[in-house]
Amino acid sequence: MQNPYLPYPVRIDDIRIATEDKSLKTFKFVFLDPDDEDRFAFRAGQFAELSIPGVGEIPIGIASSPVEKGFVTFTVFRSGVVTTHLHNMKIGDIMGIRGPLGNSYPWDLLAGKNILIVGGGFAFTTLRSSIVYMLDPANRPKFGDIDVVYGARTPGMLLYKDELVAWEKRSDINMHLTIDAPAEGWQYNVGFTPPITEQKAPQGDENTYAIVCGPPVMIKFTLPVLEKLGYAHDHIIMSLENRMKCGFGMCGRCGIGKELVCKDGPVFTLDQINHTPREY
Amino acid sequence: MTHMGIEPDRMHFSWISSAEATKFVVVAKEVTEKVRALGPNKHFIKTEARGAQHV
Amino acid sequence: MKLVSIDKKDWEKGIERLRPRYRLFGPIREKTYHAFQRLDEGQLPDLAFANTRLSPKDIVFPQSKAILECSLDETKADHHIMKSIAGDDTPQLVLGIRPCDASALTLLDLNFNTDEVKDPYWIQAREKTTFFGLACDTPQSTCFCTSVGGGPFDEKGLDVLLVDADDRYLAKILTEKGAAAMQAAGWQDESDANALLERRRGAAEERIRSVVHTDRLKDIDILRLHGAPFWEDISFACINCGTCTYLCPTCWCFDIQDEVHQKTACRMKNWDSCMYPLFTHHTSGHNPRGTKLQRLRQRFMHKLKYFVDKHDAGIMCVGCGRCVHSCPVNIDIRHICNLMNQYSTEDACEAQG
Amino acid sequence: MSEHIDRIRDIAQRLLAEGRVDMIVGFRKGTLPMMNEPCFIKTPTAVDQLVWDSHCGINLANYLVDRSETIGVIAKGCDSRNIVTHIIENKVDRDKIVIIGVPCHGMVDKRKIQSLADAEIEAVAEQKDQLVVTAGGNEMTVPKKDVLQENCRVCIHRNPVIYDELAGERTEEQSDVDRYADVHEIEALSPDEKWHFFEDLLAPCIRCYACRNACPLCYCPTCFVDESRPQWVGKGQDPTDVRTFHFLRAFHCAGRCTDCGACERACPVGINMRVFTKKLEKDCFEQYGWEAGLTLDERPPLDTYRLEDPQDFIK
Repeated sequence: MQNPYLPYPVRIDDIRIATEDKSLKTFKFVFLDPDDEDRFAFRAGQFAELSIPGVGEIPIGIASSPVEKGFVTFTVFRSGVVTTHLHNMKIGDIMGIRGPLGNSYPWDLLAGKNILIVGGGFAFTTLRSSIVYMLDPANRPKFGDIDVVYGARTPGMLLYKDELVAWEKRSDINMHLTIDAPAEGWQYNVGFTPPITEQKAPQGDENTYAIVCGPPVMIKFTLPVLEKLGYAHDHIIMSLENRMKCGFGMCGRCGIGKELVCKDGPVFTLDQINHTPREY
Repeated sequence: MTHMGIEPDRMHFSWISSAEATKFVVVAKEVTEKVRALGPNKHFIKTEARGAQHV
Repeated sequence: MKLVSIDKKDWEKGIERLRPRYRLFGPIREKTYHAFQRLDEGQLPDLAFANTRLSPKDIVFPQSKAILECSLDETKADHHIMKSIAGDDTPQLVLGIRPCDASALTLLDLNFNTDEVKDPYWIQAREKTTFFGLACDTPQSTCFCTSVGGGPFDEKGLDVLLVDADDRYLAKILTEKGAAAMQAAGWQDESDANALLERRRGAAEERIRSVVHTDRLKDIDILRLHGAPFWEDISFACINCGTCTYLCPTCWCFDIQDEVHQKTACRMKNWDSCMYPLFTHHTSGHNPRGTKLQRLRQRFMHKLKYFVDKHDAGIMCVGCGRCVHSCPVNIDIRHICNLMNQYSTEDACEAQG
Repeated sequence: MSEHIDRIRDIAQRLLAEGRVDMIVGFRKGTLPMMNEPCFIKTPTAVDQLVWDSHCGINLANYLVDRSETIGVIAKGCDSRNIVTHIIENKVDRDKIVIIGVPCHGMVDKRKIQSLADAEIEAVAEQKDQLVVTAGGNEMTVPKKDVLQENCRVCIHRNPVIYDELAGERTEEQSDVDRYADVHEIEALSPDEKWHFFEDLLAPCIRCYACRNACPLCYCPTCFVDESRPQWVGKGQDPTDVRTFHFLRAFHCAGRCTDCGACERACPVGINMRVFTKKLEKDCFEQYGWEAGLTLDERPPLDTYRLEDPQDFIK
């Protein structure tokens, strides 16, 4: 019997500081047993428990994409006991990863559709995974137009900057990067994410889905914008966060009504969320 | 602490000024001897994750 | 389903035969209450009890259990690689579990043993454990098992049901596991006292006086119940201790915690409670259930609504009455269940006293 | 029902009707014998729900903190002392509470009553100093003084020490009680015996924190057992962790505890954790002449320094 509590052992292969304030780092992990990588087969939007023996576990969205092989990456904000410990670890250290956990973005449903991605701050990790997945030559034909609105406080707080710049240059994805206030050398949009979404995002229709991930305040002001643009509630896809422990639906804490964020989510449509108590 | 069963000689309070080097030496020696006489502490030591009543 | 008669004169002899094969558990009298305990050499279960103070769920779901461990010593080849702590496979036998507590195990199965994920520690404990239930002749005023799909002679979750019939026990063998244990004990006298058993069942069921109503729970909208005004009134007294959840035979929520002892890291599964603020507290400081009203509501909504909607297996309560008895401030699930069941929008306007 | 209830209801009704308070915090009849449930009353017509008898042992001071309303609270001696402590510790604003003092004759311990009967208790009625207990269809009469909560048995502050309204004649305080007999017994033990005494005492603890949460003193937003940075205590059932919780909690109550018995009463497994808190209460009394919650005019011993403070433990 497979033990869902048991993490796959991994080695930290690389650590990169992801934002100028050093509060986020991107960790690249390699499985000690190469076969574990196949067992860890995941879809964009899923998360995993990063597991540090003797310290604890923390659920983090998977930032690498299923089309990237040989490693998995996670971008982690330093906030609690486990993430602080992780930020102090070194390349070569051994730890564990448990997963993949949760559902994912509904890729079957999204096939053939236009996709609008709205992201803010450091919630861009699973969105990066999704974009890399969709832009993969094998997958790109499966999707219609792809628009991305991504905002951060300053240019230095945008995650994955090299990739953002590369995507800006491509013709098969429309990037709308924005920062809160003008900054020297910044050549893209200036303003909060919701108004930029209002200006740049395509109109919603039956064939267009919006995936929204960001801090609560961004979500709060973006949802009315999307409604105005004509996105139906079942066409707005969100990823929720709650305190989690087991990650596979048993320990009970992440429930929002009868749904468990860890197992039935973390990805829900706004329509589904509207039918559950707001306990996230 | 002694009320819950810690040996009285394991506990020691002293006021020692930074100028009272001699007193510090005397007290430190005295405390060390008393604790040594008691042997290793048995209480408030966790050796393994216990508590699972039925394994 | 075979019925066997056990002469009480053969009871002790049978238990002695079971002892070498099973780790035995049973109710033991401690001062003023009964508790399920490991039966020591020569010790017999004391079956003269109404119900134990704590539910015996900890025999298969311990309050604190070390599940994984690894070395943190970097000179070891496998340092920092977590391994499962192999469970002990010794068969165990629980004598005298009440039908309510046994049927609770089948509700816990719905959480720990699903088609998608299985908790290996739960599965192992369940598989190695045989449950001899003791039909309940002494229901208390707070018992309401018959309202929630159970009964004092209920067989769910049991391998053998024992019925006290004066000078003998009638043993109804319900599973292979039960049959094996009965054989090991040497209790083999077949009986045809089915009619007697049914008479006793009927009499015991009549003794259950508490009734809760659950018929409408499924039809009431989740969000409406969630927003019902009565929660403020009910939750006022609550002190948010974990008594109800820890005594409850059906509460399954747990925490995962790491501890380090010298150079060994250990990961533990500990009971947790939706009554505690920490249960849902985010690292950011945000707490989706930060008030006691929200936490109390979560407990009862989970048991009486979310579970009902999700599993279509009735409410997540077996009517043992422990929480009613032991709540320090007299919060009564029977009252809350009935309030929820009869809730309608008109009630929303009622002034709260 | 006690003789005080009519006056309690009258006062509560008046306070609500006059708009002096937004709500009354008191007790309503519980669903079990010997149990009453803390409740709030917001309308004058609902005051008939209020009850007062020998089963109101829960400390209502626990329900006053972190509330915005002006509250009328029913307070027996110990409740009033905890309200004083709340005021001293700035947890309750004196101007936002109206204290309805009730002289107390002691609350009964339902476990003691249950232990006298062979069957489940069906009803308990009060006739002055006697309780009429019905169990298994039989009635028996029990002197109330034989079944009091242990803390009530040795209580010497039965009258509220602070109140705005008094719902009954002051009662005579007990003077012939040995308040610390149980502490003395433990003090007489050897260190090893003490250790084992507490090990046995705490063995049944399930860490439900009912003692902590029933205690009006335990209002910390995050209890030390719930801290994660640093994590002071393990979360499992290791006896070391269990003992650390109980003793540290007791230390946190030093000089504040009024021996109201809420912790012991709330414990679902019958642990008498008052033997820790009482030791500290006794020390405060003997060393500093301090009893918690008797006056608003003096600071508690642990936040004051006086030259004459005993310091013979310092060498």
